[in-house]
Amino acid sequence: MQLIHCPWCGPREEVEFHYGGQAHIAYPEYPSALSDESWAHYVFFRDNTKGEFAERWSHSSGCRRWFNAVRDTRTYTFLKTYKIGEVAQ
Amino acid sequence: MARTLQRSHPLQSYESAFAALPEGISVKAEPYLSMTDLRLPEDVDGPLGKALPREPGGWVSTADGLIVWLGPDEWLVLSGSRGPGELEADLRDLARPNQGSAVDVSAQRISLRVRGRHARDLLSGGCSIDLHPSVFQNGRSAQTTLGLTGVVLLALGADGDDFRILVRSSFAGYLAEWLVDAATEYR
Amino acid sequence: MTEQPPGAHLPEHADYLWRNPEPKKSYDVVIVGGGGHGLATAHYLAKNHGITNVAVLERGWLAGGNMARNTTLIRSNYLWDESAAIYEHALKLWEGLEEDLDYPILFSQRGVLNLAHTEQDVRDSVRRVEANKLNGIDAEWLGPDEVAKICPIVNISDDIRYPVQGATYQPRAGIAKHDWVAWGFARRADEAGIDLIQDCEVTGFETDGDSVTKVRTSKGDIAAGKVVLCAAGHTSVLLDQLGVRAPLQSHPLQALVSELLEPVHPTIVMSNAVHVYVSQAHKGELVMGAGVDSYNGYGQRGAFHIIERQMAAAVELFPVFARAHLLRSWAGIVDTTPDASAIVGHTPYENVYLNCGWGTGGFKATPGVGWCLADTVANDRPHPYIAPFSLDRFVSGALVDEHGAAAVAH
Amino acid sequence: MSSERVDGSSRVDGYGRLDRSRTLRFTFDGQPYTGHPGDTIASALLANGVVVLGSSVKLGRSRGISASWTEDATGLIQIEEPFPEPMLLASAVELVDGMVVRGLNGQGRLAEVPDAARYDRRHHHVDTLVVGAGPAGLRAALAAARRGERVALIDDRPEAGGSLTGSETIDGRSSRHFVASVLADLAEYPDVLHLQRTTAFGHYDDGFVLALERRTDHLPATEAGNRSRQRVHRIRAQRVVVATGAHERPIVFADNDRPGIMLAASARDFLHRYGVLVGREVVLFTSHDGAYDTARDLAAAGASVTVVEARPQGPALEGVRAIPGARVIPGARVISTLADQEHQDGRIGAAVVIDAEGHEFFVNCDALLLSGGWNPTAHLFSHVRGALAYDSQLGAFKPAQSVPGTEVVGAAAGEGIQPGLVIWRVPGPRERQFVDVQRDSTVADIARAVGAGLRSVEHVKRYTTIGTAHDQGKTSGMIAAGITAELMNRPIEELGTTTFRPPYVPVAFAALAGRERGELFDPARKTALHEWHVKAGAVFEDVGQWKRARHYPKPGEDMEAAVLRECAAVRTGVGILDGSTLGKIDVQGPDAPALLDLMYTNMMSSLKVGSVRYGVMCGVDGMVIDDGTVVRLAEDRYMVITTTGGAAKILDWMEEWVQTEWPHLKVKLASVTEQWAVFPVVGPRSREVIGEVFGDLDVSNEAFGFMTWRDTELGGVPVRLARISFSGELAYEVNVNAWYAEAVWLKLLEAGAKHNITPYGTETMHVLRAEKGYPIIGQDTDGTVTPQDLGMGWAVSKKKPDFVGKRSFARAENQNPLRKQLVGLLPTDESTKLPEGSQIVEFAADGVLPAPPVPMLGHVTSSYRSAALGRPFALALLKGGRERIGDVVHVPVGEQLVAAQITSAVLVDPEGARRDG
Ligand SMILES: Cc1cc2nc3c(=O)[nH]c(=O)nc-3n(C[C@H](O)[C@H](O)[C@H](O)COP(=O)(O)OP(=O)(O)OC[C@H]3O[C@@H](n4cnc5c(N)ncnc54)[C@H](O)[C@@H]3O)c2cc1C
Ligand SMILES: NC(=O)c1ccc[n+]([C@@H]2O[C@H](COP(=O)([O-])OP(=O)(O)OC[C@H]3O[C@@H](n4cnc5c(N)ncnc54)[C@H](O)[C@@H]3O)[C@@H](O)[C@H]2O)c1
Ligand SMILES: Cc1cc2nc3c(=O)[nH]c(=O)nc-3n(C[C@H](O)[C@H](O)[C@H](O)COP(=O)(O)O)c2cc1C
Ligand SMILES: [Zn+2]
Repeated sequence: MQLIHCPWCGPREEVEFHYGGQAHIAYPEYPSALSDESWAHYVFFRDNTKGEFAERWSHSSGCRRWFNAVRDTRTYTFLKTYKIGEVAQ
Repeated sequence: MARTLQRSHPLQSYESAFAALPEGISVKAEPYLSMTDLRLPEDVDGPLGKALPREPGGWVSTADGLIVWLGPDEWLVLSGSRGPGELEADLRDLARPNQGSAVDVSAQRISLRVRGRHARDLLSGGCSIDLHPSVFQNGRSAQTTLGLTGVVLLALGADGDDFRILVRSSFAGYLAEWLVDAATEYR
Repeated sequence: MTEQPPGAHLPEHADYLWRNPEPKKSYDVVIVGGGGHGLATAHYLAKNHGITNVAVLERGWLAGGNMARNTTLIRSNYLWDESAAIYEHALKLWEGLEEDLDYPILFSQRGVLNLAHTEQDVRDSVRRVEANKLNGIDAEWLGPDEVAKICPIVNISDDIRYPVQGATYQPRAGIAKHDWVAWGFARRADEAGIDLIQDCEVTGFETDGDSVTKVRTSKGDIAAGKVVLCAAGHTSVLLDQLGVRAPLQSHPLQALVSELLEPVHPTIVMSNAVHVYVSQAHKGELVMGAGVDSYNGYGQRGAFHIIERQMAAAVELFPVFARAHLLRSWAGIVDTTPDASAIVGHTPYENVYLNCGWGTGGFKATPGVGWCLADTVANDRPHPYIAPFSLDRFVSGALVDEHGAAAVAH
Repeated sequence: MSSERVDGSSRVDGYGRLDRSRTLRFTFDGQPYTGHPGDTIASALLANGVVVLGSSVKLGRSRGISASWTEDATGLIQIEEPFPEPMLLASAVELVDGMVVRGLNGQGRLAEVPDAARYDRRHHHVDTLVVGAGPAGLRAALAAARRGERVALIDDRPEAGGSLTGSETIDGRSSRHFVASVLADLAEYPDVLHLQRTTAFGHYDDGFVLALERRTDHLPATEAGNRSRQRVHRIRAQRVVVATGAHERPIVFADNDRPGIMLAASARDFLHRYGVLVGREVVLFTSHDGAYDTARDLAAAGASVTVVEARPQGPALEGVRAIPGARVIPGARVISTLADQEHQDGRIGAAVVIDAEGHEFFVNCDALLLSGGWNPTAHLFSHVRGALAYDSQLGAFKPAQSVPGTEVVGAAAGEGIQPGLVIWRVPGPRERQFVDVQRDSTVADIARAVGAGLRSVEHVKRYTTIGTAHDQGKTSGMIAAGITAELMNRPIEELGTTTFRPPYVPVAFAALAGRERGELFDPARKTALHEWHVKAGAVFEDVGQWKRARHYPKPGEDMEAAVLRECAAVRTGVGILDGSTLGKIDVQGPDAPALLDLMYTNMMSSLKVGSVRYGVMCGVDGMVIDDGTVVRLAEDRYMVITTTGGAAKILDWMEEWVQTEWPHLKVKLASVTEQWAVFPVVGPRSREVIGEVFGDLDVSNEAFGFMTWRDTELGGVPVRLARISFSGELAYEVNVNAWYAEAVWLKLLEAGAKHNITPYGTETMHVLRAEKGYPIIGQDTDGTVTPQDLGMGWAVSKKKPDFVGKRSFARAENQNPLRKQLVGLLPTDESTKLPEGSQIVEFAADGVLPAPPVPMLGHVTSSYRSAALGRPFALALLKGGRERIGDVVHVPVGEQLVAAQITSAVLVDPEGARRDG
């Protein structure tokens, strides 16, 4: 039951948000140039960090903006949320 | 072109249920409003840019309606006087050169007015944001959930007893049902 | 004094379960993770292959992970041949497990109903039932009236939001007493001379080329001929240390129980669309669960709105539950995969075996996967039932996708 | 204070806060009793001399009331009237007139009739939430209010004051005055919410506390009105003050489970709150000074009190010696109990005491009160991962660190609890020493667990079931840990405790469900024409959250007949469908073509303004996730149509790419699903209907070709028409602002009347599209199907360098010739309708299904009777299907094997001759 800080709307209940998994995974520039294995890693493999984890969220029931967050997966505490394109300090 | 077609409202059949609500709660379906979803880059300026509420969660009134902040580059523009197509066309002319967009969404949502001394209580039964008048006062808005549906909620007045709710038309029946049911408490 | 309620008299526990040995310097096989899967693997290594120089290393208390937390549903009515084969193998083992372990596990084959609420649910259900039958698995499609015959408290009326259109039924499905299952396996493994070592966290590995030589633990280094990873939700943490990637995401999965009630619920009911599943355990408590919390988490706890929604579903489907009480809620950490099927078998390290990704549904597989994994380790080739569940499938694309067409995965 | 026993009961005059002028009637186990407003069932039963309530779950031993509030482990009852509710605590249920109550033997019983009570929720936002209105909580709340904060103060008992009974003094005044004056002060602050009968049952992250308010059960039926029975308060607080007090701890000895054995402070509570003297001859067994108040007060109320004090000496001993009517036996212990001879129901008759010299003797008693110390009630602190540490002075675990946003005060923090001698149990026969009295778990059970090799309290809990009952070990948890540590010879701080988990007290399922029941369980989405469909007698189908008209049966028609009629009407005349649920997304901006080229497998940038194109979308894994038409409205504007079920998902999916992956693309998306009502007018006569309604428009094939669209107007309202066909027939899709949905629909029906225009539902739509081999995503696909599998290789661009999913098509598995492909199936008997979902196997020449496992070739995804074909047909996903056209396979249906021939998926009008009319 986290209170998640949307970078625009401010703190809102977790139920207003949609989880988007690991952040900062770029779509490969030339997918066709990738081996089957590298492609599979892009499609299916994500880090599963125990600890601080950069991930994407969308304020789906609010402003509909995607943003990034750093959250501790042990405690679920949000350490930071930041807009797409920004970097977590 | 004179309009000869009749409009029909998704909550037509709720008129009597709304009328029979207990004292302290009033719910009214508001008349048809033209609405356009306006997108402009965050940094856009110019006359339109200046008229837009910039702060997240705000709305302002305009000569013929109001403008609600929906996102950092998104607004809902409501007009009581311009027709849906006209409003979209006007705004699209402004948006296009700025690489923005304007989409007629007049029938996408309907507007309800919820008022009365129990109004805030009633809404806090299904809305998780802080509706206290010190926080959510005239000029504030929020896109959030009410019961199990998404809404755009506008605070009117200073006393925390006057709200406008914009809800997707297909969910309007659910929301009406939800409000009427919530009001049972005050009967 | 009054007559005692049904379920009040459960069998007694054994007076002896296991030793608490200090780890030896070296073992032929080191199993990381003392949950159901690790313990079952140990048992079958000893029983089927005579391999007993084995240690099971458990970071906390034995079977205190998902094994202690799961809602104990056992069934084999999965859609795809690959899944049906391993789960049915497991179910057959369950049917003889009490004898094999010489320990009461309260395996009760009371049947499972998977409710269908929409036309698409019905199609998917029939598809699964027909596939089950062709795979030799007991399965039936039942209409709403037949559902009510088996479980009279299900609301089959038309005036609910998502009326019950029917259900699949697997009569041989059931529940078992999770802790006792673990203890039964542990006791047998201990009896065979296998060392069960608790409070012993594996913190890293020593490698030599493409084999692991030692595991590093909170109780010192332990040399290992072969290493079997059975760490469920924590598998990624271990794989990270080996530099191996697997497509796993660990999520909280919650469950809850009511107080003890007189028998009201004779079977197991699962509903995908109205999202809840329920059985009544032997003592009389209703045991319930739903889906995972959305985000990754290692916290063994989840958010309450998930439980509220599940309670709404429960009361909708079982109106008599209105005044049952939520007594306790808790969560486990389940490791999910992109195709909702497990990952079992070899790793890039020649002597490291992987068993993970069982997500929300691996309890029922416990004896089956233990059996096949022991066979795989002993013979160093994938047992045919686990071969389809290799890590490679994510590269080749030969997924075993149990998402779309199958029921909730518990 | 002098006091008289009220005749025939244990009620004493001059005590309690009951309205004794009024009498309430109730029955317990069939016997009529009376009580007063303010009573709990426990106090009323005790007042009537009812001591035995039920029996224990495993051993069938008698059970009574062991505490005056929710820490009671044994006083379980079943309410039968006013409405059946299982397993409540007699101590925590307020008495109302007419109640029917019975005792329990360990299991509750659910009602057989539906619960008509209402339950609801409220959200609150406060600066400070104080849980517990004892002295600590009252002070905290008042301080916060005075700072000008928004405050909530909640407490689970009917009255504020917590452990204060009124007989003690605070700041020189009677504590009752103190409570009243704080409450009066608080009432002056508009932003203070004060709720009694409200239990905080769970504490979650970021200051989120859930609390259950019991609102009506204590009221006579006439006063409850329309108030919800129970309410879940969801409180977000900047700061949570846990002021929940402490639970008294018993001491374990043989036969410590008898009715009449009770926590000491509870006996005091029964006296001061309810005027009930729990015994005339009372033994109090304690090891700390804190329990002496009980001795003093009970003696003053007329009981004879024997204090069995475990400590051999201490300064307070003199104090207790001075209590008139009390005697003290220092350095002594209760080692077991004897049953009362007269009642023969297992209740206490005597305590067996061993004194400092080792002499054993009986002390007759009708109540044995225990106090081994106090355990801070730290549940709400633990819920948010607050660590507890063992305090050897208290013999209890208490909050050990600070958790941001949470403060623990008062007895919950261990404050004000007087230290004493910590004893968990006295020596004696372990199998008769109960630790969890509700679960019948004894010291012997713990010993067996330890002997079996268990070394963790968690294992001991699961082996013995201690702490898993209704009370969740509120009083037994600590002694279980203490005794386990003793038996293992390990320090208790190393062993720790088991985990506290929500809820703090049991909460009814219905309370958590709140108003999300029946119609409000999940929103039903309705189109603008919903009321019309209802009036037309439509049978509805749930598609996602939408209610869609499935068919419109005429009197006497079943679905099959209705659908055959509707299908025939469309293929021979004209039909009309409400297709408004289709997802619609407005895509605008100079990069709109570029975005759609990336999202769709086929090329959308080359689509001409004025035209429409069918498209398929895949996930990155190359599997089809949605399909639909794309309308090019302008160079920089498209309308994307998605499936009904896919609408929200696809908008999110596209937004995700735009916002996170390609933010440089100048393109904006907006949902217009409800903006547009959509009515396909379909069939050979559709041109005439459309031509008549939209007289200004040239609807000829030359002027208005297939897969193009035109803007027009009707009655002053703009209307967009598109030549799109999902049936293979000549068809016009009418799109209009949903305000005018009904008006336009009625115009179309009016104009169509002479052609017998037939409204048709989703079922007919499905048949018509299946006859043409058009798949429904989600029905004919299941997340494992590629466009190529569907025979839509033509919709996969070879020219585009990339689009989402493209790379996955090159994976090994996608080249597998045995991938399942969409084909048609015609049952060779021309009469069997294959059930959807049926599996397909190889043709068995002998007509007998081989023994399992039987290899499966695929399954039937769609199956209908066709009016056009005059026979049933099906679509199927079949291994290597397209190579096998012409083969005959078998489909097991019930006990039969039905032969079916594999055909192309397109069965009606394969040349496409009909679409232009
Ligand atoms: C709430 C819930 C309900 C469920 N319901 C069902 C159901 O109804 N039916 C069903 O079939 N399945 C169900 N499951 C899933 C099932 O519980 C799991 O799939 C299964 O238990 C996983 O295997 P396991 O028993 O070996 O895992 P676990 O019991 O989790 O064992 C893994 C062990 O590894 C240990 N470990 C981790 N890291 C290390 C390390 N570094 N060193 C040493 N030890 C380590 C852990 O402490 C743990 O004890 C449910 C799960 C949950 C959480
Ligand atoms: N003599 C002793 O050894 C001893 C022992 C314990 C306490 N005390 C004294 O008793 C007083 C305790 O005062 P206090 O204010 O800390 O506690 P308290 O026991 O007076 O008040 C706590 C209140 O919180 C309520 N409560 C508990 N859990 C709740 C929940 N989850 N939701 C809602 N309400 C809940 C309780 O029912 C009670 O009304 C102090 O004066 C202390 O010195 C003395
Ligand atoms: C099938 C099953 C039945 C359970 N029944 C009870 C029960 O009757 N009472 C109880 O307090 N806990 C019950 N539990 C929950 C455990 O007490 C405990 O919460 C769970 O094992 C997780 O451990 P944790 O809460 O210590 O993290 C049950 C758990 C399972 C898996
Ligand atoms: Zn936002």
